[in-house]
Amino acid sequence: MPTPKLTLQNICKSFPGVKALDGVSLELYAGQVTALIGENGAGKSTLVKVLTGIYQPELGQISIDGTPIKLATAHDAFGYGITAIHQETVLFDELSVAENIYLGHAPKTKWGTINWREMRQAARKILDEMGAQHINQSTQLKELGIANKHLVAVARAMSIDAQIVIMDEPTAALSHKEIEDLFTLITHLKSQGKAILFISHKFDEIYRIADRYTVYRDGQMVGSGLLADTKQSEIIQLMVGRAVDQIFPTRKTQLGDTILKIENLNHPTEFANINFDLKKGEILGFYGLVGAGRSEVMQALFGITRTSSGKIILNGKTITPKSPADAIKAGIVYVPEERGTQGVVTDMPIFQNISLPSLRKTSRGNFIKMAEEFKLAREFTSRLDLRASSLSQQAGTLSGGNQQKIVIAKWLATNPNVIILDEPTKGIDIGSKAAVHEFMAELVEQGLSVIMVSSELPEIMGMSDRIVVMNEGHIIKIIKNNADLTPEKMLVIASGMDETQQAGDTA
Amino acid sequence: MKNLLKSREFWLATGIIIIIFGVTLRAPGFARFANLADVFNNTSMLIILALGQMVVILTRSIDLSMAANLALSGMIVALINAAYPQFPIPLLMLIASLCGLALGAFNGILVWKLNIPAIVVTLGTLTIFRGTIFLLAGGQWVNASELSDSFIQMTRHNFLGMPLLSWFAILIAAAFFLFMTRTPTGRNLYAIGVNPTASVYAGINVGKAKFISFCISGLMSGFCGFLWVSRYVIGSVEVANGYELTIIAACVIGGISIAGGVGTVVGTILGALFLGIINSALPVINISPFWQMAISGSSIILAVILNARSARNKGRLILKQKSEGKT
Amino acid sequence: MSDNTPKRILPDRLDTPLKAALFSWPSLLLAVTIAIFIINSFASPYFLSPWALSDATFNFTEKAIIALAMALLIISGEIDISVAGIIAISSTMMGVALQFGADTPTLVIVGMLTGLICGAFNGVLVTRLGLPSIVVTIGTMSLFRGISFIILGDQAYKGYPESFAFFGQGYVYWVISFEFVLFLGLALVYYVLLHKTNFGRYIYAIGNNPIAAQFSGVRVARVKFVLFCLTGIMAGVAAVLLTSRLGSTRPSIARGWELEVITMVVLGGINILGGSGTIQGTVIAAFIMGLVTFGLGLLNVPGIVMSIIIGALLIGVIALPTLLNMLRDRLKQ
Amino acid sequence: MNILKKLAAATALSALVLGAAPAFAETKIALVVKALGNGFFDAAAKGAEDAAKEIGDVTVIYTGPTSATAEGQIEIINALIAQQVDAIAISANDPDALVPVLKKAMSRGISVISWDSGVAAEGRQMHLNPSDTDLIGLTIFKLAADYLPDGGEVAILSASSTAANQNSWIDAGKAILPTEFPNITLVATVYGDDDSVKSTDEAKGLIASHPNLKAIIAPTTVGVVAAAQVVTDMGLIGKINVTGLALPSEFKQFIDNGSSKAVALWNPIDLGYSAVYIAHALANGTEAKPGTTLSIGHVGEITLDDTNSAAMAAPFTFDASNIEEFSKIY
Repeated sequence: MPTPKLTLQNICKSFPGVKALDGVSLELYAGQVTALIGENGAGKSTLVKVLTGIYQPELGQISIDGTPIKLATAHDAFGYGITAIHQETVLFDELSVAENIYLGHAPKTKWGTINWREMRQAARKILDEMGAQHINQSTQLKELGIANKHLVAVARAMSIDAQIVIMDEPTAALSHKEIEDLFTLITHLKSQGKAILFISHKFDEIYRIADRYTVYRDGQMVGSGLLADTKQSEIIQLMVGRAVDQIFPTRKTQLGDTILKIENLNHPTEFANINFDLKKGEILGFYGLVGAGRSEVMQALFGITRTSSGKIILNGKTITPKSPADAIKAGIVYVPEERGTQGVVTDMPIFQNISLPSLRKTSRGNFIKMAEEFKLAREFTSRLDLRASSLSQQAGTLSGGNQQKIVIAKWLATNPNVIILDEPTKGIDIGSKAAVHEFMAELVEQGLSVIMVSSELPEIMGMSDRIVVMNEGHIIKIIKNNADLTPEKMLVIASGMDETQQAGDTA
Repeated sequence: MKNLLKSREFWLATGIIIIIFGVTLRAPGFARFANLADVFNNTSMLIILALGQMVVILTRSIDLSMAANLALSGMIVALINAAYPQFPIPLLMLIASLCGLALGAFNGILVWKLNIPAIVVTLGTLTIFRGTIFLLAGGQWVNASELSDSFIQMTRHNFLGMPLLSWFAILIAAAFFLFMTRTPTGRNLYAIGVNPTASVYAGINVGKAKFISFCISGLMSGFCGFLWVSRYVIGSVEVANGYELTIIAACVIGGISIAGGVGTVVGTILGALFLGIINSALPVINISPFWQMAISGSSIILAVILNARSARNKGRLILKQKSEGKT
Repeated sequence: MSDNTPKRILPDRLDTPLKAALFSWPSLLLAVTIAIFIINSFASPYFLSPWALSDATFNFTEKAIIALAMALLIISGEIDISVAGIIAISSTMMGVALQFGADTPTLVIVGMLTGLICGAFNGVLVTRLGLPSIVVTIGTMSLFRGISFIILGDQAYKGYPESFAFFGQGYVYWVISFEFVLFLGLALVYYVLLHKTNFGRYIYAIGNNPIAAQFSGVRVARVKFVLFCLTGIMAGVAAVLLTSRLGSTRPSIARGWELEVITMVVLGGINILGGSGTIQGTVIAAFIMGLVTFGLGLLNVPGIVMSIIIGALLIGVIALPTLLNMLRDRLKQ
Repeated sequence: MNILKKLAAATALSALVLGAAPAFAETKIALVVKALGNGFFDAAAKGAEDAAKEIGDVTVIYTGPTSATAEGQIEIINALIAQQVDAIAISANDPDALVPVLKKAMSRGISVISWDSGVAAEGRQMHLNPSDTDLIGLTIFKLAADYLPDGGEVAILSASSTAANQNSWIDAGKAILPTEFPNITLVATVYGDDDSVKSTDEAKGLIASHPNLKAIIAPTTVGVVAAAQVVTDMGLIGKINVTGLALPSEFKQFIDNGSSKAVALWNPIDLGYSAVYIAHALANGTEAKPGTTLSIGHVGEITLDDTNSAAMAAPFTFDASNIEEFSKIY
């Protein structure tokens, strides 16, 4: 057994009210890919921040080649050859590609100034080696698409000759073709003897590219080993702490009349020819890759994005929501993907968050009646089983799951017809996740209609009555969810009918 | 070529040339080199100050205390000069610069260590600096007869056909150009303005970079304090009163985005020159100077509108990506 | 899961409202005000005279009236640097109206209407074109005052009707001036608007998180537009009062007031980044600035020296919570 | 009402306890100037102190805003009213804007005079002109004309556009221009707001826009220095003559270097001295009405005209022959 390149032992890191990492360890080996697996909130991103010197752990030891090191700043991590490629690219839009690659360690002239010519040449060389001939080193980063930005991030990792490369969900926003390119690149990095930490939700990818795995759950390490020796079901068992098939609630589906009909909706740059309908009591799943245009369609329904043509027919009446306020009035509400920035107002108390869209109802003649607000908040927080110390607690001090409950409570209080949930369980813990799913089931049983956007295949397949698959701004197919539908089929459809791609083995 | 046509600097420069051309049609003397050199000389201090402000705005802060800092640093050297006329002038220049640097560092520390918004810090220090001048000088002005001749001549010496003041501006502009494009620190300042989060990941200390930017704006204010006293031959509480907003205006016209991260040294210089030329062109073409304020106000609004148009968020461009993929 | 666990009912609050009020920003400011009041009455024998106190109010009421609207604007995350420019143009328009023989009510309407139009102009630029308000209003600041200069040049408008003088010079009862009563009345209106109405709640929501507010159905652009208009109208009101008090109009009127108004608002505990603050705080801050200025004025200390105190107060009160936190952390370790 | 009465009582009490109340007979005279720090007004303050010493039992409060604005002066006057000064002598930044507050002062029993730069008649009891307005108007143009035998273009760089004294001198000068100096053309009047920078920029503007300019007349001590400095810097000594009203101590170097042939001024020390004398007389019961003659110590006496104004001596001219001597005095 080789000695690990990087070892983490007994790392602890806590935030007010949360123990994000509770004595976890991790080993990375040169020339191998280790997959870090865990649900959202398991502590993966905290670990990445510890490794990159953004967070300092309270306890524990980090060593490289057996020598203990300290990562006090991001610069230190840089110095030890640790680099991270993040899921949301953290790069600089206004700077050139070459500069993004070399910021902080640019080649210098003898005067100590930046040698632009050498920097551009070096960037060119790295990009060429990576097979990214199509990226011009002098263009501004903002001109590039998401996949190309990822390549720039990888180039940055290569440029510092990092021995330890962390990839935090690098494939989340990529197409299958682009993922293939990335895998080729990872293989290339492996052959150079780099130790790679690969964080992903997608088991097919993990089994294709990784050699080892480490599983975290609720801030603790619950298992690790060689992937070749372990079945996927065992890993999932470790990850969620129970058998998978229990996650989704069973419900009786009783579809009513069509409540919402979308006809030929178009947007100049984001989506085209969108047609679908939604029935009373239905959960309609929207599946596709990140950047497929799902959120954009939803935001058009919610009045945020203006469409160029098309019809939105709600209860038989054509509506043209010009703002969220219009949409809410019509009875369409939206639980956004970005909870922290779009969902809750973090510095306002819980009850004010819940009453915000319903203020007209809780006030008299525009004058606030706080007793009514509290009454409304009490009713809906108890329905959703919100965990907080009081209704006056700031929304931002709650966990992701509880914040999500606030957002849902806020919308239920408006008594909507259609509720759109955009990645409703992204970044929340298992318990809240199940509660959200259960609550969705409850809602449709009461006759509400739900549109659920999700990138998680199990969630889509476990919850939806029908599934709309989107790719590159178009609806590819609308599928009825029944026993015949397998994850493999779904993946093939979502990849844009690219039959040559084989999905990995699934449980 | 396409890039050139897209750049703000190109359009701003074109605008300036058109104005010069237009004014020259009515007043032929305007485009003479001597006159243009004079306009440049008049704008020198605004250029230096705007460059200092640019660095601060790039890091998503703002420095309202520059003019007050300038006045205080200027008063200190004016008082020294009045009391000790033999005191070497280069040393005075250094003292003014260091004084400005110290005041800027004070702003920077408050922003960095106490995390107070820059606008609040500098709003506070702006009044503190002004008040301190009054206390220091006991309410008196330092006027022409009290200042030594060598001090007054410092900005006026002619060197290769231009006053030293112009040369200072040129040298400082060149230094800024090198600093912002060629040094790691300069690039870091851009980076933290573009994306503070990403900067932390890239190992840049955001608070410290802001501190540095305030030190730079302070240094420029202090140096201009020296120049101001020498040029206008006066030290008083009222020196450069209200000038802080003119400095910011020059930056904005020059295409510096108040949201940080966007803007260039050349743009800033052009922004300052634009104001300088408007300033000197109006009396020449017999437009009442009373128009000047409204014109510069309109230019600011116009500049912001144009900058905002070019920087508009374009969304994900999902459909376009597809068409790109096919070709 | 929710079937077998009992549903919990959350308490409304943990703290009593009284306890919260006692440790709030306005309470701290109020303590400062009382301290300044006591110091002043010891420092100068003239301070505690009713007429002196009445005169003192004239120094800050006009600025404070603008500060009320500015407070709302800043809570919503925007700012208006052009208020002093609006005063100049409003006053000038009143002067123009006077040349056409306008009577007192018309003058007041012209002043306020000009303010409204200027505010709406700012509002359109910020909300329709999506421009940063700090830069836009630096531009309109010059534009508005510039128009005054174009119209008036080196001239002045004077000869306002006798009845017009009441607004800036009249007394409602004994030493209680009209300006002061108007300020207190407007303060009450703004208090109710910000703290007791849906509109006020929207302002806080927008200031804390404009996107989440918009996603919650708040018409963000409309609210902000209204706030710019309100600020414009208040600047117009201030222009009426100031013009009446000066009895004449010059284009240089109220120069430099914008920073004083903003200082008042920030000192009042309103977060310059938006989202928090109260009208009570702003009102008390206005009194603090008025009292410090007047108290030192009685000792014939020039205004510029007082600004040191105001500046230090401004930084000090903002830094205080951070400093206390740092101290607490150090003590913990 | 009740509370206010208590407050009033407290006032009296605190006054007694602190013993800060002024001695009964003392007359408090406030000398309010356009802006603090200005050499001209500092000299006037010196004269005021001299007068106070001579009269005895007089305290002079020398005060003013830091920037020359009417609003700044109003705040100061409010504070002076509260201090119950006996008289206010003001050199006003704006003839109209100060009227209401000065009226208030008079209604509270404070004597108000204006000096140097006046306020409108209803805002003061009398105005002390440093010199005869027509005479100053004549002098400033004559200073320019004397050195322009062949005539030519001249321009005026004034203080603020709202300064009453400068405006009246310029108007007086313009009125006599066609008859007295027919070959002199006044091409422009610009305003430097008594701000060095603005004055400098305006002077440059004048020179740039009027290539044939022969003289700049600056009837303000701030503007004249700025203009002379500009002429010196641009190497136009001998081509453009700067003249106007200047303080000898501040202006000496420009007479010496030739950028100015001659300037004029009255004695600011005497002006401050006289203002205090008159204010004291009015505060102690003398009524100011047309025809009243007031004694002003060693300066002599003045008689009020129809507008309740009085003028002091004719302006005195400084040139190369005497500037050395006077620059040591003021």
